[in-house]
Amino acid sequence: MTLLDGLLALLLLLLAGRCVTAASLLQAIVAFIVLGLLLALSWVRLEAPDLALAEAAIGAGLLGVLLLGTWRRLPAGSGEQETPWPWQGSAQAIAALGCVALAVVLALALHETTLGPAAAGTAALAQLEAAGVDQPVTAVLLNFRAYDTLLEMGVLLMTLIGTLMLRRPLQDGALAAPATPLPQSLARLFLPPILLSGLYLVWAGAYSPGGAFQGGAVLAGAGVMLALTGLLRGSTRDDLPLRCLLVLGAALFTLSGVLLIPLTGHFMAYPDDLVTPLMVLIEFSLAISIALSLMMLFTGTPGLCRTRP
Amino acid sequence: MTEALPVLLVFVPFLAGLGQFVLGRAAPWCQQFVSGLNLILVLLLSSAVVHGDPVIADLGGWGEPLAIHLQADGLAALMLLLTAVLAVAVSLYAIPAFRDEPRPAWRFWTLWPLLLASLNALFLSRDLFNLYVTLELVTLGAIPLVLLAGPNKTVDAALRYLLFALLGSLVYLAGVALIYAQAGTLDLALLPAALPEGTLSGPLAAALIITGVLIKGAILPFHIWLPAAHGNAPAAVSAILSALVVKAAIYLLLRLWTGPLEPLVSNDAGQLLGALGATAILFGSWQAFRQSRLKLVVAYSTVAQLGYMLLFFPMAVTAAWQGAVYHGLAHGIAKAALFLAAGNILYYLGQDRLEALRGIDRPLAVSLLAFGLAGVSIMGLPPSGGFTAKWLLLSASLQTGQWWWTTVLIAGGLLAAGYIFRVLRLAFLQADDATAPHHGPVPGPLMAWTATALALLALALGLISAPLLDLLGEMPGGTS
Amino acid sequence: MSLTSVIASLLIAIGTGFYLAGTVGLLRFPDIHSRLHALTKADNTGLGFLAIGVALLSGSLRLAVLIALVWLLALVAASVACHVIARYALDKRNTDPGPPA
Amino acid sequence: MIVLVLDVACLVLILLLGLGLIRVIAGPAAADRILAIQLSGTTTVGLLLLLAIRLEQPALIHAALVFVLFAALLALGFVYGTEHER
Amino acid sequence: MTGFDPFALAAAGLIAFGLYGFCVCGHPLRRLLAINLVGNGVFLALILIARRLPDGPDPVPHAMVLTGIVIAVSATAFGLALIRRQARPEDGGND
Repeated sequence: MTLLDGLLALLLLLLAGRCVTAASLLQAIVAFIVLGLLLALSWVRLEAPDLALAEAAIGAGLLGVLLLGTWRRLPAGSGEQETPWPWQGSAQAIAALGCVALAVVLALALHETTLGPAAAGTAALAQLEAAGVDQPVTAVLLNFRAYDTLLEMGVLLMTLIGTLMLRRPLQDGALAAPATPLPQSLARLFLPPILLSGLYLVWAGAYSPGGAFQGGAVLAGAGVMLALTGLLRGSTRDDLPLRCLLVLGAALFTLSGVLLIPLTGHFMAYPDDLVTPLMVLIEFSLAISIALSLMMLFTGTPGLCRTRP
Repeated sequence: MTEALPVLLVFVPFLAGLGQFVLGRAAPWCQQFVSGLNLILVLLLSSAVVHGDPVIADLGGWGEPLAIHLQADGLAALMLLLTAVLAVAVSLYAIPAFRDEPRPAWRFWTLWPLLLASLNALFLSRDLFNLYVTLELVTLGAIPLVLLAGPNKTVDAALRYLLFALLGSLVYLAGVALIYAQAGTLDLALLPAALPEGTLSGPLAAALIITGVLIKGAILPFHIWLPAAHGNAPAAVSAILSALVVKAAIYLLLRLWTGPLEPLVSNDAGQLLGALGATAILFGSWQAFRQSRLKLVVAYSTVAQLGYMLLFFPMAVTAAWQGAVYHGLAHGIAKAALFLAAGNILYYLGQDRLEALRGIDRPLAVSLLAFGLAGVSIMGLPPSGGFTAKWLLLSASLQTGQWWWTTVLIAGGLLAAGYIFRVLRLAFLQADDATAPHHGPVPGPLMAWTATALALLALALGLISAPLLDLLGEMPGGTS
Repeated sequence: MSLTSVIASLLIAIGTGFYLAGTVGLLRFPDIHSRLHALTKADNTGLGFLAIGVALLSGSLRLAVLIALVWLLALVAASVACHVIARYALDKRNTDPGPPA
Repeated sequence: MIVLVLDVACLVLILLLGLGLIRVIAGPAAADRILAIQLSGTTTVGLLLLLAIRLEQPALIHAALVFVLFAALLALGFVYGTEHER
Repeated sequence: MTGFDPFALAAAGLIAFGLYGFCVCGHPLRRLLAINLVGNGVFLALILIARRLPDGPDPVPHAMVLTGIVIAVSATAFGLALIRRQARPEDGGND
């Protein structure tokens, strides 16, 4: 298995180098996507299956789809390795030297820190009983350090608003529906199992790898599949229910944190007998908001509607 | 009771932003209420801080190595105060400024309370990773605000801003990872004791964190994203960006340098930062002098003025500490006034090329007054807040025997006088009738007087420095 | 070593062999459509054998069903993917750099 | 014994992943590269199934499911893009 | 510790390649990819750091990575929207 690790690390480095130096933009993007896959595998090897799930779904999957979609809309030939400026040769050499030096120091530092205290982590594992969920990562995300997760939902909302501001007017009829019916019918067929597995991942987050982010990403993937096959499309009309669902996770999270202060004395603390149902409720509402946000980051439109056949 | 204040400071504006998003149309009055409430909460918090120990809120009640804490000490209280005052002014200013554009207005009134919440969260945070999240919140709230001036015009600036901001925060995060690896905790209060000495990763982590923050704060080699972003955003947004958003990064540097990074950094690193600051002062001022657009003059002035705050690091005595923080306050208020005044001029002229300024002294007398008064503080003339700050820095440089910073301070002041007077001179020149262009409406009293009020406040800061410096207190961990 | 594990090992070995064939095909075949053909070998058959072997080793019905689901989904996904890629290649016949305008 | 088989199979698959990268790099057409992504995806799914048994982490089968879904999405995303914006 | 963890090398290499790419690449999409490389390197490093606890991996860095991934991806999606807009500014639609 050490050999496997070594090979994985080697491939990671190769792909990273390729991603930076590839001649065409598409090559760089493809190298990046495959890098994401390998990264997820490495994280499996490093005892982080939750994160492998997240990386596969969000980091390599959704981001890969977005990258490829962006590539398609760039003018032909953009992003080729540019003609160098006169001083670029030496500048590149200096940058390369600096980065090699940094890599050596970083590797040494990481090597040096392979043993050390982890007070916070130990405390997290010790207090897991009280957190309301069995999965340590979920406990940290939703309970011990819930504040970070809440602010992260703010980040998601603000990038979504920013993306929507960049929208161009929609042109009706510009939808390039797939020329063959196969993807559409298979997407219809496979929507229920994908939705189910997404919901299962959210639910499973309480006791096994999974959680709001992974499940939300799978749900978003289902939505992206519908959008890509033309079953669902963006619309210019943004409606109230959709906006409510987008802020549902953050709002519920904040409100439960604030409203329970009289019971617990601390913001974002949960009373013992309510903690498990609250965690599940918050996890599902977060997953809904995350799924919709990621999907709309993909479509770039303020609304969604079904395509009339 | 006071423990609830930090929590409320973050979540009142946060929930207001969410509510505004759900509402789906602009509701400026809600924001006036929120910024007013925010100011009241900050005043309550400051009075609690000035009378005793820092106010601490333990989120989730999980105790020390694990939970995230919010903490308000003197430094945080001062920055919160600055934010709250500017929030009131900018919120008022934005009512008329965004009145005619319903959809951008909705976005502004959604993003602005969220950004306010993010800034409050950043100033209150006592956790290294939480600081990373708040840093991201602040920039990702700021960039869409830049886009409000029209996506086609600002997309380049926003993209460059985003790329640098993302890189900066990831470099910072790399440092945080190394710190966690050594200390096993992210709590700023526990870190100094928990960090082992004599490791390789310690200084490396410090270097990464400082570099990341410098990128976010647009300090000299990384300043190239700032002028375009600040120069093209709507005036109200430019004021927020220059006065608060970049300052948040410098604030973080001050906080970390005197806190967890203190055992890791050497005096040489301080000198290096000071040199960067000095170069930023001279280069930024010189660039400001050479610009041909008013808002770019003001934006480059920000590049320069941020440099003064870096002069704390080589000296590291209480006078320098007070000077740097006070400079942050004075510059924040004066720069917001400058940007709002420049926004008024842009509103009237429809453009901000310097040649077009001729003859605007009559219709825009109040805004020009604001520009001039704020300029006094930027130049550092008495009795302004800028003067107090520079005086403190000056005495620190004499106290530590590092006289060379004195020359930088004086040269920076002279250059600032140069670019401020260049603008004012043009504005008071007679317009030749031939060039009289088409003018927009004269900005209303709300727009003109918020700018002037801020400028007057910037002047008054020189007179009311005693209670504020009292609130700030001594340099943490300092001996002198 | 039990009979199950021998069979499972054999199945896994066969599956890996199909993967090998698929990869070599992807590398050696001259044009995109024959490469697609090679790819489906790995996708459908290789993963299939591998899945059956792993399901035998898992020793639980729930996991076996889940593994079967993975394989079924992979079959469909691969056929959709290859279908659209083949059509794309037919339509565009484009060569590398530059996205379609 | 069975551990050895699994280990060898994992190693072979990762080597094949590496070999497949040649197609990622060499192209020549855009579709070839996407094809290489597909193959990497399928190989990764196989690897995950093997690792799920080898490391006794049944959760990895879920990860494999997610991989399958997103590998197909990548192909769709490449061919159709988000066409309806323009 | 006997030898170098290969993943430590990979994490350092990813960060360094990313920084190099950010320095030398001109196209914003390439810079965005380079930034994501740095991010992936940092996440890998965090996961390595999480392995030091004797009883199971440390959940705190894992939570940090999950938060970091979501932030990085949403910011990258926003960046991609900016790049698309920059590439075709003439389509109007100033809203």
